[in-house]
Amino acid sequence: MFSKRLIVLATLLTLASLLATQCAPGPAPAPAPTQAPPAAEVPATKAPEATPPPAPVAKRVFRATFSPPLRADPAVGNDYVASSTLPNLYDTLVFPNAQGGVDPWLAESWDVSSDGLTYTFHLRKGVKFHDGTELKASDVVYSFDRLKTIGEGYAYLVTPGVEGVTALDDYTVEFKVTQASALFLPSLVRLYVANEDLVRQNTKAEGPYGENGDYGKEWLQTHDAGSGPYKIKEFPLEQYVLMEKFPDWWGKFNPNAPDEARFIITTEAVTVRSLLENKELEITDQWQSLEAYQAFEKIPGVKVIALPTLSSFYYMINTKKPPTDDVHCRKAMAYAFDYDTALTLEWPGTQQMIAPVSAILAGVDKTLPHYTRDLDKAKEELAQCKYAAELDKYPVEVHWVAQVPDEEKYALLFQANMAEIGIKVEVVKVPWLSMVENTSKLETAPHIATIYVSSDLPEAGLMMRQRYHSSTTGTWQQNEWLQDPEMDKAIDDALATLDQEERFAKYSAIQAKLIDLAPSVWIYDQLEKHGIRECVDFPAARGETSVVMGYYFFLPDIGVTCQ
Amino acid sequence: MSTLNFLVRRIIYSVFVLLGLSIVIFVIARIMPGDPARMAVGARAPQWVVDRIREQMHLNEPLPVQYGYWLRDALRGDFGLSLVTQRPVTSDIREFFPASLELVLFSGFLSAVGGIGLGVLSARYKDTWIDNIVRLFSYAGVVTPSYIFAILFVLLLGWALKWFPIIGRLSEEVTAPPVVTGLITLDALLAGQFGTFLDALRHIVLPALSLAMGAIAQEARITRSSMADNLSKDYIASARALGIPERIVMGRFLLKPSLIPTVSILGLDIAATFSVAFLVELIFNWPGLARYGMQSMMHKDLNAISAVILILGAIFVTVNIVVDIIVAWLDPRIRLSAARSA
Amino acid sequence: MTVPPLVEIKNLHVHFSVYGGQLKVLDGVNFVMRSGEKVGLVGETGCGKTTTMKAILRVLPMPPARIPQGEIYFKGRDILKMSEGELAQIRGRGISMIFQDPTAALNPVFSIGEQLEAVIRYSSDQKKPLSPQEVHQRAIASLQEVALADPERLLRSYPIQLSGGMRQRVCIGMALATGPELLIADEPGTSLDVTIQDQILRLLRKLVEEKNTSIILITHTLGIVREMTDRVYVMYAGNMVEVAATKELFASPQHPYTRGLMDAVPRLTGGGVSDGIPGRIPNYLNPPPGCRFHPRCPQAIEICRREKPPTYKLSEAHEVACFLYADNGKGTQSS
Amino acid sequence: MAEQAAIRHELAANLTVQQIKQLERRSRRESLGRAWYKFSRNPLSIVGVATVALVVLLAIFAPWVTPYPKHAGAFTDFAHAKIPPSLEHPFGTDQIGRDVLTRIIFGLRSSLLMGVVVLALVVPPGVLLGLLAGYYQGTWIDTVIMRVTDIFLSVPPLILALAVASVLKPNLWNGMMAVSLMWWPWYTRLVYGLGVALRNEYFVSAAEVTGASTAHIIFREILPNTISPILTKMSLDVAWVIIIGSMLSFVGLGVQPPEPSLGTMVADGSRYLPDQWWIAVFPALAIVVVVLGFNLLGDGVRDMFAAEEI
Repeated sequence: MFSKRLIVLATLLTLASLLATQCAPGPAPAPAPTQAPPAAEVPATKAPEATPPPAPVAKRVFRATFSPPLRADPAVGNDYVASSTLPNLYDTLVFPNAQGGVDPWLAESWDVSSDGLTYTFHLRKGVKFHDGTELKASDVVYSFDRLKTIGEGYAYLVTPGVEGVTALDDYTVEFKVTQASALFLPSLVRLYVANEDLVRQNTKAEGPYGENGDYGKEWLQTHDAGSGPYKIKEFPLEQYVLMEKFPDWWGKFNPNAPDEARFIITTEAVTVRSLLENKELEITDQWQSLEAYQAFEKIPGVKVIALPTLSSFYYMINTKKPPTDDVHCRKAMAYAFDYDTALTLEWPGTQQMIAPVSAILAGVDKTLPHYTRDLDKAKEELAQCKYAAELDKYPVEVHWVAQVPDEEKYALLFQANMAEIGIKVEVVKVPWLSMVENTSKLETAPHIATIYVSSDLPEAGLMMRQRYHSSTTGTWQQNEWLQDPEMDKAIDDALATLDQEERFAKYSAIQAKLIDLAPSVWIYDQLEKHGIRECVDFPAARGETSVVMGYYFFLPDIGVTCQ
Repeated sequence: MSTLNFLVRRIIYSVFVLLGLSIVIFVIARIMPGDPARMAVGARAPQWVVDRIREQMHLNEPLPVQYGYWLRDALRGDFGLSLVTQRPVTSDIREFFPASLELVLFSGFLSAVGGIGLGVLSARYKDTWIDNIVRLFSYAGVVTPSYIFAILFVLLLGWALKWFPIIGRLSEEVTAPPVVTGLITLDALLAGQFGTFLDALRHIVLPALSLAMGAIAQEARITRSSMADNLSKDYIASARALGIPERIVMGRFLLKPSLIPTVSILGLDIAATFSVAFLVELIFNWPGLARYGMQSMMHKDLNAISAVILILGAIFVTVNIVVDIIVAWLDPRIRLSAARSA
Repeated sequence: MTVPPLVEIKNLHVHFSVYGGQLKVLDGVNFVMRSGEKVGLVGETGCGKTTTMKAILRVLPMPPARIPQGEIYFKGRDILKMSEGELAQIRGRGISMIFQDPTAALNPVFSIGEQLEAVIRYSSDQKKPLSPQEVHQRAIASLQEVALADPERLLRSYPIQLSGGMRQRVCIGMALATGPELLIADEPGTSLDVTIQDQILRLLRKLVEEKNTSIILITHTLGIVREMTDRVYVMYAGNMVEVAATKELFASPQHPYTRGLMDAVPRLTGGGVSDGIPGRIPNYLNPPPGCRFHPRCPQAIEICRREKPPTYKLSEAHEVACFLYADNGKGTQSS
Repeated sequence: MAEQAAIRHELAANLTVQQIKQLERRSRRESLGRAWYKFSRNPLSIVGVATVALVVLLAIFAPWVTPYPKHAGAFTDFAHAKIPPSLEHPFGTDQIGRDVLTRIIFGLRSSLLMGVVVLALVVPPGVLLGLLAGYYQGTWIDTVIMRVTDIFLSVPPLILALAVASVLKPNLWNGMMAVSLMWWPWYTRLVYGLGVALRNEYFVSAAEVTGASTAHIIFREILPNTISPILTKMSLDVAWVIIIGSMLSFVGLGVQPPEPSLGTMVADGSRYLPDQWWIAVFPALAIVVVVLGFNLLGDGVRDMFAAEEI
């Protein structure tokens, strides 16, 4: 009796949910913004392009998938999804342009002292935070202090070398740096200006930051305190962030700019594909398999775009561990690797690296020679390697990152290629955090770590420092353990040169030296692929957007004309 | 009175078990390499921040004292900051727990209804084709890991047939109901939004079913065999012999005693579901505690790991107590003998 | 037109399917009784008494049990061919049964009240259902009838809270609460100690006589049979081996098995280790051919090993299935 | 109690230890024979045995029975990647051109290894602790062992195993260690329960009275009588361990590539769903079949030791 009742109940529930399925609202968003009528009342509109619904003014929605987790605190987030979200929520002093430089933004103009050590920014007046209060110079100071104290996110890029930040008046802020650097100004694109009062109101007294308590960290995790073109409407952690247009933004919106943007935090292959097919997604993430993108291309109304990135795929060779401490062994590897086959495993249009850093960075000398597959030369180099006679005693360990399954293909290709010249390679799959841990100590650092590294700014010198300067040994950004004082000096010197031409010439010299040292096998410059609906106007696809990570998703410039 | 006594003793004992568990967790967390203070504030925080947090975490004291502080904080619901989300672990858990709870409760509901329903069906039509189909299904359910079901459902019911949504807890055009319990289905009902309730229900079906399949199969097997066992008991023959109609015999006098083992196992299954859920939550993008725990494990986020394990332990122990109570309620033998011995 | 007997069993076979094969537990049982009769059924434990009685009520667990052959008539209608609905008319109000072990016969997870009231509710006329109050009143009355004090409290109790004697009384009360025409009492009180058993039997006897209920009394205890019954069936290994009026049987038992039983008075304990009959009940998987008693029979002759003995009528009321009487009586071969 | 003690003494006086032992041994041998009979009567158990035997044989002889043994290791053949099932590749090839069938058969090795090693690590200490606690019931030994057991049992084993596996270096052996660390309490509890009951059996009392050593009583008297439930649990647990192992490798905490593991194959292959379905579907099926085999076997073992029903 008891069970029969339960069964009846269950049947009813099942029927109810099936009923709901039948009448589920289609992809066309319901006109009412909130408190949508019960799902059952909305007529089925599964194929809107066949029978366009008489929807009056459809809300423009832009939905994208991203890889988790999203940390939206401007002093915490620094990965791809955070970098894509934060510029939409917060304004910065300067804004990166498509030419690799920066444009005025919150700062309408700035003065640089003749020694290059003092920058004075003149702020735009009347900029409103999302709560309606005005953005002042003190907010810039507070945001900088906050970033520096918390030390996460882009702090490593923005705060080193800055001696002090002061608000001269409500609309003037002064930065003092310890050393002239070509990188200081562009790095300010990562200083997101937050509303001091609002953050203070939402700061918990208890926390590690002394009188600043938790510095508003908990609150900022799911709220924004910015003045940017979009503001957070809903943010259920680990699911999605829903942003809506901030109509009082001072800047200019594309007339078709989305009213709402939803960044969905998942990269599950079937989910992404099914969302795209159901027209519930405007653009996919960049982490799908090659096969998935091929499948996306076949969906009507969807195309795949491949965009340049500041990221390249490196085989970082440990120069302190036998047998790869011998430059000839390293060169042998660089000559033996089959770059052409490797490129066939990637999206068409992907290019081999022709320099030690990505070819799209400003200041890269594209005229220098680069390594190509040449087995004779490889064998020649190998013969000169002091371990040539006893290679079996020195198996080379290649560690690839478990979270990026495609890396396995290259690792296995590398293994096969090296076998051809007699180098024994062992392939090891390593979770990302173990990779970070292993590369932090010379004893645990593998012979080769296969890692994608992205430059923070489109400047060759910055990437050279990130990759080959002694200051980054012991981080995952450099498994080479180059530790070459001359190299360090050359890089520092180049970066301190404010004159562009002079600076680029110095880059070229460093580049040549690196090619000669062969501390890495330079595989390819990464393209990021996205499946995108054709009704989305994506300026990045036309090369009109800065390549700095995240700015492809700067929403005010994106146009959505989807039904 | 003495039933209460039994309950109190049971709870006190459980508290001791949890205390023991907390020691195990604390030891694991502290013997791991790495500086907990540095971990709490991130790799690039200035040294003065690290020193301050070290002071706050009492890391300069001897281990037993540290444990004392840690336990005190844990009891007050303070597990420190999460490495991954940079928020207090407690806030994270408050955020993710309801989603898991909703999923597990729903899956428990499906297991109970489905498992008992199929078990009764199978026992009622023992050795007919219905029975055989149910038994076949039970085997399939027991031997297939939940993540395989999840992938299967996503592909078949979500992607190919498009019957159910496969991502998240609500459709995007549906506004979440005001948070009361954190269980969206319940909140929607409380707010009187029936449409939202149905939408939330449609979202929870596939993940809950993936989780429940194993339990349904298990429950069906146990119900079937315990009904089959009891069917040959004298009290059933007696009830029949004294003229009680068949439907009453089956639905009442056979079912109740037969459900006792099912309920015990069901309770354990539900408690265990919290931990098995991580892959399913991953696949369905379900923002639950298990996925959070998994993520913190991948990032060696010890504060979060400790909290999640302790909470799962507490749930496990609590569910066990609840199961004991339900079984005692179903079975006067246990109730009465426990009362007598207490 | 003669009145049909109350119960008549013809050539009943019951088999149990087990892993090893078929247990041939009943092997052509014949039995007949008239309305108002008090019949005893004796035999060792495991000889098929309970199985026969359960078969009458169709409460054998099937499977593993099955009835390949045989007929059971209650007032002229074949029970084995009845629909569930017809059967429901018979059970309870027509025939009710007191099970051997009161502990096993009471559902452990329901209170006495829940069980007793269900019995009363469903054995009353379904067209005029009793109100819950009436059901409750009758339940109390049934308990009072079996001399149980404080019936209100008892109704709320669970079987585990009662003593063995109380459970037995509850079972009797329950079986009589339906007002049956025929009561089958399977070894009432066997599990209790002797004095309580005595009280129970007295009670049963009193109630049966008051209500003039027909009864089949299964028992080991020959003393009880002598006191309470008019006629006795003796059963061995799935066959009725002898039947006679009680007095006659006790005065002159004919079948060697019956004689053995008499020698083993006063009590036959389970397992059949008695002075009178060496050996045990045979294995039902492969029962001995011919007369199933022959391996233990002190007087077995050649034919006993080969053929199953028919029933020989010694007098009007005295029949015996044994080749020793092939010459004395007119054998009515049973199929 | 006093009554029991009296019976024990009486028994011990009437039967010599040798006689008791003989009786016991004979009954054990008889019950084994009957057990096998019962086991073999259920066709599903036979299917289970056959499956398990087949799987074990395939795993052992993997290098000889697989069509492309080279594909089990590091091997790439991008020209033949993602070929759908065909005569040449019955289960197709994966994203880097390796034969899926070959990798499944090799993947059985680590699954089985996991099952066997975990049980080998878990059963002896678990059983020993259970025996000790059961023998010394009521003493501090019992208290300590069983309280610790309860603590471990208060958390679902999977979550602790994951936690331990995640802080260790991810590989097959650490995965096995982690699972083992969490599994022994189940055996301790099982054996403890049996031991408490057996402690009062006549043959234990008999041995005690005749002055047998503690070790003798624990290992020669109590242990043999706990074997059947232990065996039953073991054969069902193999299936569980294999599932948990597949979950560990699904999230990258188990077997490391290029060595094939069924869980990893499902996890990696699911990225190619639904178009290259064979890469994930066949390994998933393999898991199901292996687990089913052990379950059927386990059920058979349980039936074998179960009391005869009539």
